[in-house]
Amino acid sequence: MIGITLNDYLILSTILFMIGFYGTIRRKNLLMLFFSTEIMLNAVNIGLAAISKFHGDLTGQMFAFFIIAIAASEVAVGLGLLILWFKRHNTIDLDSLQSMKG
Amino acid sequence: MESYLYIALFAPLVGSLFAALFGNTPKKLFTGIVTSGLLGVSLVASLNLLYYVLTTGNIVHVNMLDWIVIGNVNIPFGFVVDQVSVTMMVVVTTVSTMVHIHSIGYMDHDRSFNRFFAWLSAFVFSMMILVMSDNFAGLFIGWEGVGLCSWGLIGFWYHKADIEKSNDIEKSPFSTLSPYSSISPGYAANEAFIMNRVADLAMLVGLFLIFWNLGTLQYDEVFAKIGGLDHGTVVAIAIFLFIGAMGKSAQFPFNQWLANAMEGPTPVSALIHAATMVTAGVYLVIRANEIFTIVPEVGYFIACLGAFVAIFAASQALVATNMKKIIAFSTLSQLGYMFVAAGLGAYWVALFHLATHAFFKSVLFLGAGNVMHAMNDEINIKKMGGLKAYMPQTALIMTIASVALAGIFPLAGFFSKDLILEVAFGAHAYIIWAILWITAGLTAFYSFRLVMYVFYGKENWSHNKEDENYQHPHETYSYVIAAMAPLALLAIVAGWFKAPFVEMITQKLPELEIHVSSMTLWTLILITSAIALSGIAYAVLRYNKKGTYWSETFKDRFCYKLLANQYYMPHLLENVINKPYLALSKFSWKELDMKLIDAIVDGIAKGIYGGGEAGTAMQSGNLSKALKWMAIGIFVLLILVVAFSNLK
Amino acid sequence: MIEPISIDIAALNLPSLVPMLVAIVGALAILCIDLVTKNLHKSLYVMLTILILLIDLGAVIGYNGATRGFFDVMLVDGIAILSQIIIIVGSALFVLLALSQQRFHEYRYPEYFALFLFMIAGFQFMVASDNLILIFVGLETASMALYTLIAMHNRDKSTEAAIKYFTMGAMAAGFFAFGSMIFYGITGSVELGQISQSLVASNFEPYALILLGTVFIIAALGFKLSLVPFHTWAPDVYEGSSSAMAGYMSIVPKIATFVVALRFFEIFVSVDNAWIEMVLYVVVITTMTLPNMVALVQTDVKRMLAYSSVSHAGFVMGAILVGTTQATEGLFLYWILFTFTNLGAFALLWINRTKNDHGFQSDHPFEKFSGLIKISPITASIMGLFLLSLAGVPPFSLFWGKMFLIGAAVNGGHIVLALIMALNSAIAAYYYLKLIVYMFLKEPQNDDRIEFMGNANNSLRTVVGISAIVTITSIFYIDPLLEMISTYVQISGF
Amino acid sequence: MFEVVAFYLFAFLTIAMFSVTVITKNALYALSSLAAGMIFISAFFFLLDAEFLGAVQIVVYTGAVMALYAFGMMFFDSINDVKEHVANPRLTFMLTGIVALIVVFIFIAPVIGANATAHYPVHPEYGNIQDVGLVLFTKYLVPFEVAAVMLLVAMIGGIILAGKKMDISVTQMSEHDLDNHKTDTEIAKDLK
Amino acid sequence: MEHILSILIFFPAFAAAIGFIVDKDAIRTYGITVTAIEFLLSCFLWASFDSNNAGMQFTEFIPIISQYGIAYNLGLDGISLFLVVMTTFMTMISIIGLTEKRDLKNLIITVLFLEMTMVGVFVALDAIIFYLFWELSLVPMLYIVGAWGGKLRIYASVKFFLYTFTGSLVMLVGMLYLGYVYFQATGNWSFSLLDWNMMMLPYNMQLWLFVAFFLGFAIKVPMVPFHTWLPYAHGQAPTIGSVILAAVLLKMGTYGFIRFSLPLFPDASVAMMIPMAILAIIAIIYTAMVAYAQEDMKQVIAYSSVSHMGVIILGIFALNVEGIGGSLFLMISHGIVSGALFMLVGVIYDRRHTKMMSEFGGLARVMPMYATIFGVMLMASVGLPLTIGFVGEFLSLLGFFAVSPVLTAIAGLTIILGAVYMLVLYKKTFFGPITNPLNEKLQDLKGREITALVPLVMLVVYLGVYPKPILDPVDKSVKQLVQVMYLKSVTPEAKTTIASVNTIGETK
Repeated sequence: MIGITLNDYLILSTILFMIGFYGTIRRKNLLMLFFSTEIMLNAVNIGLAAISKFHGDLTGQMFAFFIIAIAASEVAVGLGLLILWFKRHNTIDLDSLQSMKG
Repeated sequence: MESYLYIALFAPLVGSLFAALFGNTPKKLFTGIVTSGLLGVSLVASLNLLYYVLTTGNIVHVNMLDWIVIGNVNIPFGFVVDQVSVTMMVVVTTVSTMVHIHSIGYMDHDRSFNRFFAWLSAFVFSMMILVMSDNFAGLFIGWEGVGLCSWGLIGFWYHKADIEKSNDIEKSPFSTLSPYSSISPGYAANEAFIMNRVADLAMLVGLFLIFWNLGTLQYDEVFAKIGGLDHGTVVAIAIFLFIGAMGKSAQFPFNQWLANAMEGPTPVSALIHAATMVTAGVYLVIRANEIFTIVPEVGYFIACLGAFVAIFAASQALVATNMKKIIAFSTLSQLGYMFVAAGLGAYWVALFHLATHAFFKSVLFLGAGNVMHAMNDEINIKKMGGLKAYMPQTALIMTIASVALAGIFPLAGFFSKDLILEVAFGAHAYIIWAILWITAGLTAFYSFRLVMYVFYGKENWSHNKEDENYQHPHETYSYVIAAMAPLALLAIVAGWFKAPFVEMITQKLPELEIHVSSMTLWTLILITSAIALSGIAYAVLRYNKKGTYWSETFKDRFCYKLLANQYYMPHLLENVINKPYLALSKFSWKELDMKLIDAIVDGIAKGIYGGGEAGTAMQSGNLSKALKWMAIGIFVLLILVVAFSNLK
Repeated sequence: MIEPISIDIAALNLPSLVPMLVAIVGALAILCIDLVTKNLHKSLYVMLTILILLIDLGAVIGYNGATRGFFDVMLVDGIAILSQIIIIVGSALFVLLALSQQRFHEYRYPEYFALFLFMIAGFQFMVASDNLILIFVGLETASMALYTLIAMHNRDKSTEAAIKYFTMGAMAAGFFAFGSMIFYGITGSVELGQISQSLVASNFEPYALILLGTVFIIAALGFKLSLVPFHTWAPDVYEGSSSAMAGYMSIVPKIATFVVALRFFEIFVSVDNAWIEMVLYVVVITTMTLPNMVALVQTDVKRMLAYSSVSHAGFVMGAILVGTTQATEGLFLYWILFTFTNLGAFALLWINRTKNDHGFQSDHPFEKFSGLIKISPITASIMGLFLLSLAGVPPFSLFWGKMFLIGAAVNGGHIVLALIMALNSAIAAYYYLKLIVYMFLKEPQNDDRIEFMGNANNSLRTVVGISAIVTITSIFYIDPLLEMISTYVQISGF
Repeated sequence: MFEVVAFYLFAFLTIAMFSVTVITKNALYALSSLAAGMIFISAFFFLLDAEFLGAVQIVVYTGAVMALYAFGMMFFDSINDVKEHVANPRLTFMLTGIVALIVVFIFIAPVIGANATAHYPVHPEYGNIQDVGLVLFTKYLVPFEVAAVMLLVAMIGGIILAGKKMDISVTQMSEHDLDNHKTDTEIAKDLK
Repeated sequence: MEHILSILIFFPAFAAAIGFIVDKDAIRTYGITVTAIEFLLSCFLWASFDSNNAGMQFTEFIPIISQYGIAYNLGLDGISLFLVVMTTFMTMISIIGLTEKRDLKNLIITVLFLEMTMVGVFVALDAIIFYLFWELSLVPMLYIVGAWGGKLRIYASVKFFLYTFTGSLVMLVGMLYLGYVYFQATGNWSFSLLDWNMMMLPYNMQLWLFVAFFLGFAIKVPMVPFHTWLPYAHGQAPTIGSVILAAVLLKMGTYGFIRFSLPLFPDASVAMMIPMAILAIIAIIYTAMVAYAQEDMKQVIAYSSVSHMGVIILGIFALNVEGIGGSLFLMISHGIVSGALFMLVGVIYDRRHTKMMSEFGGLARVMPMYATIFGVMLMASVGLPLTIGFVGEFLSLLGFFAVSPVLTAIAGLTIILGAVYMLVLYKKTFFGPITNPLNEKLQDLKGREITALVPLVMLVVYLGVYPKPILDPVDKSVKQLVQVMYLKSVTPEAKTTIASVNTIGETK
C-alpha cells in the first residue's frame, strides 16, 4: 500500500511555495502581493511540520510556530505602510511607486 | 708653457663673455676692440707655443680637470699642444684675429655689433677646444661648440623673413643666380645645425665604438691600442668618424648647408665657412691618422669622395652669380682636395693645404665683404663691374688671393695644391689625379671670372641716385685693409715655409714618400700650372672680348639649369626630406596619437561608462521588476546548481 | 506524568543575554517615559539612547563567560563580540545625527528611538547565535523596525522606499525560511554548528539538495547584503530614506548579515567546496563591478554613494570567498574603517540637507556641490577627505582595509580576484572624483535654492569631526586595531 | 489509507485555493480563497499530529490576519475587480515554472535526512501540546521572547504608520512654518 | 640629524597645515621661505651625505603594521639623494617664479603638500610607504591642474589621476604578492626593500611581477603607448603645475624602475632589456615627430619630455653603471631643463595668454634676454656639450651601446629629431620679422622671472661643465646596484649579460 513519504510533503510544500513565488512576481496590487508572501511562508510551514514528523523532532514545529509569528507581524507593518501610501495617493497599485529610478 | 696654453685657449672665451655682457645694448666699439685684442693675445701665445714646439720638439700636455667620471668612463678636460694642433692653433688665431679686426669695420653699422663679437669669439674658443683637446670627447665638445656658434652667426640677421619659393631661376632661393643665399638666415642656421647633427650622430657612434672596445677616448691610448682590434671594428670606427668629418666639412651629401650658410655676415663666412670650422673634418682625419692608416680602403674611399666633391663644387661655381656662393663652392672643392690628400695618407700635405687655403680663402672672403659693404650688400657679381677704380687695394688683395687659389707659382696655393696632385699621381690614383687636374683649371677660371666681373669691365650699376641700381662704391677703412694685408701676405709667402713645416710636422705625422721620378714630377708640375694659367687666361681674355661668359642660348640648356640649381639638391632636400617628414609628423600626431592611442584609452573609459548606462536599465524603479530580478537571481543560481553539481 | 524538568540557572549563562536585554529594556523604558510625559524634546531621547548603548557596549566588551549560552541558543564568540561592538558604536554615532538643526518628522516620535533600540537588539541576536530560528527572528525584528524607521521620515519617497524594501524583504524572508527548511530536512537540525557536522558526516549527500538549500540562503542573505542581482532595492531605499538612515543602512545591518554569512559559508569554505567558491566568485565580481559602473552615471550624490556601498559590500564579500583567517580579519578591519568613513560621508550629506530643495529632482544632485571649496572650504575638504578614503587613496583609513583585503586575496592564492578588486577600485575612483571635481574644480553656481550646512549643529559636526579624525589618523591605530581584531577572530576560530 | 486520501485531497484543495489567490482578478475571491487555503493547511498540521500548530494556524490566520486584510481591503475599497497590467506574464510564468521544476526535480530524490538524530524527540506519551510547551519554554525561550519583541515592534510600527500624526509631514514643512507654532490641524489644512 | 629625512618630508606638510592661518597677501613670501628652508635642509642633507658609502644612509625605521610587516622605513643613497635635492630646488624655483593670481593661498598650500609627497617617494624604503606617497602625490596635482588649468582642465586632471591610479593599483597587487613571497620564503612579513633585496625569485615569477610594476611605472614615466595623459596634463596645467610635473613627478616612474624593477627582478630586467629599449626608441622617435607637428609651444615641450624619458629608460635598461648613472643624471638635467622651459612658456603666456607659435615670431628682437635664456635651455634640451643636457644623454646612449649598437644608433636619432623640433620652435617664435602687432611692445623678463630663471641657467652650465659632484655618489650606489643584480640573478644568461655589458671589449 502506498504511504505518504516526506518527499510528497516536501514536493507539496515546494509547489505551494512556488505558487506564492509566482504570485509575488506577478501581482501588481500590493495587497494581493502580500497575500502571496503569506502563501510562501505557509508553504514552508507544511514542510517544516512534515520534516519534524518524519524525524520525530520538534524543532520543525518550533520553526513553523515562529514563522507564523513573523508572518503575522509582517502583515501589521505591511498594512501600515500600505495605508500610509494609500492616504497620499489613493492607490495601492505597485506601478504608482516609481519616483526613484536609474 | 701651460700658462701660454691656457692663455691661448681662454683669451677668446674671456673676450666673448665680455662682449656678451653688452649683448643687448647698442653698439659699443670697445667690445670689438677688446675681443680683437684678446685674440691677438691668443695669437701671440699660440705663436709662442709654435716656437717652443718647433725648437724643442716636445709637446705640451695638460690635464685641467675631470669632466665625466663614472663606471668605466673617465673623461678629463685635457689639452695637448703638439705639432698638429699648434699648426691649427696658429692658423685659427691668425685668421680669426684678422677677421675680428676686419669685422669692426664691416659690422660698424649693425645694431647687434656687440652680439656679433660675442658669438665670433665664442666660436674661436670652441675651435681652440676642438683642436687642442687630447681626447675625442673634448674634440666633440668643440665640434658641437663650433656648430652652435655657426648656428648663431649664420642666423645672425634672424629678423629677415622667409623668401617664398619660386620657380623663377632668378628669384628662387635654391638657385645660385638669385640674390638670396637661402630661404632665410634662420632657416639656413637651423639647416646647418641639424645637418651637422646628423653627422655628429655617426661621430658619436664612432666614439662609442672606440670606448667599448678600448675603454678610453684619450688620443694617445686609443692610438696605442687601436692596432689590437680586429680589422672590421677599425673599419667601422674609421667610417663613422669620417661621416662625422663629412658633416663638418660639408662633404657630399652634407654639402648643402655650406652654400646656404652664406646668409651669415661675410666675415663669418671668411672665418667659419672658409678658414676654420669647415676644415675641422680634415683636422679630425689628420688627428686620427693612426686609425685611418690601418684601413687604407677607407682612406681610398675618402680620397674618391674628396675628388668628386672637388669637381662637383667647382662645376657649380662656374655659373653662379652669387658672389659669396662662388667662393663657398671653391671652399668646398678645396676641402675636396684636402680629403684627397688625407685619404691617400699624405696627412701633412692635407694639413699644409688646410693652412694655406685658410689664408687665401679667408682673405678672398674678406675682400668680397669689402665689395658688398661698398655696394651696400649687392651680391650679384653681374650688377658690379669696374670697381677696381674705386677700391684698388681690395682689388689687388682679391686678385692675389685668386692667384693663390688658382695655384700659380710662387704663391701659397701652388705649393700645397700641386703637392696633392703629385700625391694622387704617386698613389697611382690616376682618375683622381685627372679629376683634380681638371678641377684646378676650373678653379682658376671661376676665380678669375669673379675677379673680372667685379673689378673690370663696364660698370653694371649707376651713379645716379634715381636709378634703383644706384651705387656709391668706396674703399673701406684703412685698418680693415691693414687687417687683410697680413693674410694676403701669408697667401703669398706661406708656401715658402714648406721645408721647416715638413721638418716639424713629420715628427707627428707619417712621412710622405712619392715613388715617381723627378722627371715625371716636373712634368706634372708643368701641366698643372699650364691648365691653371690657361683657365685664368680664358677667363680674362673672353671677358675682355665679350664682357660675358655664357651665351643666352646656353642659359636654356639643362646642364646650365642643373648647375645653377646646385644639381637640384635643395629641391631634393625640400621635397624628399623636409616635406615628407612634416607630413609624417602631422600624421602621427593627428591620426596615430589622437585618433588611435588616445582614442583607445578614452574608448575603454567610455566603454565602462556605457556599461553603467546599460546597467541602469536594471534599476527601473519598478518593484515588480525588482522582484523579478530576485527571481532571476534564484533561477541563475539554480542553473548553476544543475550545471555544476559535479563540483564539490 | 511529565516529570518536572530542573534547570541549573548557572548553566544557562544568562550574562550572554545581558547586552540584548539592555537594549530591549532601554527601549521599553523610553516607551514608558513617553507614556508618562508627552512632547519632550528629542535631545532627551537621543541622550538616553546613547547612554543605553554605552551600557550595552560595556556589557558586550565586559562579557567574559562561555561562548555558549541558554541551551546553546546563544553563541557569543569573538566575531559576535566584534560585530556587536561595530553595531553599537555605529548606532551610537548615527543616533547623534538625530539632533539635526532642522526638524524632521521621525524625530517627533519617542517611539522612533524605542524602535531603534529594538532594532539593535535584533541585530545583536542575529550575530550572537548560530541557531537559524533565532537568527531569523532577530533579523525580522530588526527589519520590521527598520521598515518603520524609514517610512517615518514621512515623505513620498521614504514611504515608497519602505514599501519596496518591505516587499522584497518579505520575499527574502520566504527564501530564508525555505532554505532553512531544506537544511533542517537534511540534517534534522537548525544550528549551523550541528548542520556542518552532520553534513561533513554524510559527506555532503544529497549534494543537489544541499546546494538547493544553499541557493535560497544565498538569495536571502544576498538581499540583506545587497549582492547582485538582489541589490536592486538598495539605491531606491537609500535615496528614499534620510541621508542619516541611508548611511546607517549601509553599515550596521550589513555587518550583522556579514557575520551570519560568515557562519553559514564557513560550512562550505572550511571544506573548500568548489561550487560555493565558483558561485561566490561570480557573485563577488558582479557585485563589485556592476554597481561600480552604474554609480558612474548617477546624478545624485546619495544615490552614487548607495551604489558605491553596494560595491564595497561586494568587495568585502571577497573576504568570505577567500576564507582565510587573514581575510576574516580583513573583513572586520575593512568594515570598521568603512563604518567611520561612510558614516562621515553620509553625515555630511545630512548636514547639507535642506528643506527648500524645490526644483531639484533629488536631495543632493552633483550640481548642488559645485564650487563648495569657495563657499565653505572646511566642508569641502572634509568631504573630499572621505571620498578619497573611499576611493582608497593612502594614507586615509580605507586604503589600509583595501590593502589588507587585496593582500588577503593574494595570500589566499586568488591573484585574479585581487587584480579585479584593484581595477574596481580604479573604476570607483572615477565617481568619487566626480564629486571632488564638482566641489574643488568647478565654479560655484549662485543659486538661491542652494544652502549649505543648513542642517548643521554641534552634535552633527562632532560626528563628522570624529569620522574625519578617525579617517586621517588611521595610520597610527591600524596596528592595535588589527591586534584586537585578530585576537577576537582567532579565538572564534575563523 | 485515510492518510493518503486526506493528503491528496487537501493537497489538491490548498493548491487550488492558493492558485485562485494568485490568479484571480477579484480581491474578494483572493482573500477568501487565501483564508480557505490557510484552513486547509491547518488540516495538514493535524495530519502530521502537530495539533498545536494547527490550532495556532487557524487562530492566527483566519482569526487575526484575515481580519486585518479584510479591514485593509475595505479601507482600500478594492472589493471589486482590480485591474493589473502585468508586464509580460509569460516570462514570469516560465521563470517560476522552470524554477519550480528544478526544485521539484531535486526533491524527487529521497531526503536522506532520516538518519539525522532528533535533538528534541517527540514524546508521544505527553501529547503535542505539552511537548511543544516543554521545548518552547526551555530551548526556545529566547526566540520566543524575541518574537514577542518583534510583535511589539510590528504593533508599534503599524500604529505609527497608520496613525493620524503621519497625515502631516514635518519633513516637508519649511522651518519657518514650524516656527510660527501652527497647530497640526492648521498645517493639515494648508497641505490640502 | 637622526630624523633629517622625516623632517624633510613633513616640514612642508606642517608648514602647509599652518599656512592656512597666513594671510593671503603674505602667502607667497611664506611659500618661498618655506621652500627655501626645505631646500637648505636638503643641501644640508647633501653636505652630510657620505659619498663613499654606497649603502643607505640616514635610515629610519618605525613599525606601522607589525603583524603585516609594514614599517615607516626611510633611507637615502646616491640614487635618491639628488632627486630629493632637485625636488626641493625645483619646488622653490617654481614658487619663486609663480605668477598665478587666483586663490594663490590654496595653490601654494597645495604645492607644499605636493612637495611632501614627492620627497617621500624618493626616500621611502618600504614598498607600502613608497606606494602611499606615490598615490598621495596625485591628489595635489589633480587639484593644481584641475583648479588653475586651461579650458580642458577637468578632463585633463581626471584623466591624469585615473590613468596613473589604475596603473599603480596593479603595482600594489604586485607589491602585496612580493610581500607574500617574502613571507613564504622567510616566515615573517616585510615590505622593506632592503629585505626584499635579500631574496632571489624564480624567473617566471620575476617576469609577472616585472609586468605588474611596469604598469605602475610606465604610465607614470610615461612610456609610449601610455603617454597620452601627459600632453593634456601639461597643456592644461598652470605653469607651476607643468614645471613640477615635468621636473619631478615623471621622475618617480624612472626612479621606480631603478629602485624596484632592477634589483628585485634582475633576470626579468635582463630579459626585458630589448623590449623596453624598443618601447623607449619608439617613444624617442615617435614622440619627437609628434612634438615637431605641434602648434602649441607647451605641447612641443610636453612631447619632448616623453621623448627624453625614452632616453632615460634606455639608459636604465643598459643595466651597466654608465647607462644607469647616465639616466639618473639625465633625470636631474631633464628636471631642471624642462622645468625651465615650461616656466619660459609660462612667461610668454602671462603676457599674451596664448601659447600658439603662429601667434609669435621675431620675439628675439623685443625680448632679447628672454630669447637668450630660452636659447640656453633649448641647447641644453638638445644635449649640447658643456650643458647639463649632454652628460646624461651621452652616458645613457653610451651605456646602451654596450647592449646593442644598432638600437643605440637608432635611439641616437634623438639628438637629430630633438634639434629639429626645438630649433623649428625657436625659429617660428623668435626669428623672422614681428608679424603680430601685439608682440611689438612685449616686456622682457622682469625681476621675479629673472630670479627664478637665472639660477637654472647657472646650474645648466655649471653641471654641464662639472658634473662630478653628482656623478661621484651616483657612481658608488649604481655600482652597488649592478653588483646586487649580478649576485641575485638566477639564470646564467642574466649573469653573463650583466657582466658583459659592464666590461670593456665585449662589444662587437
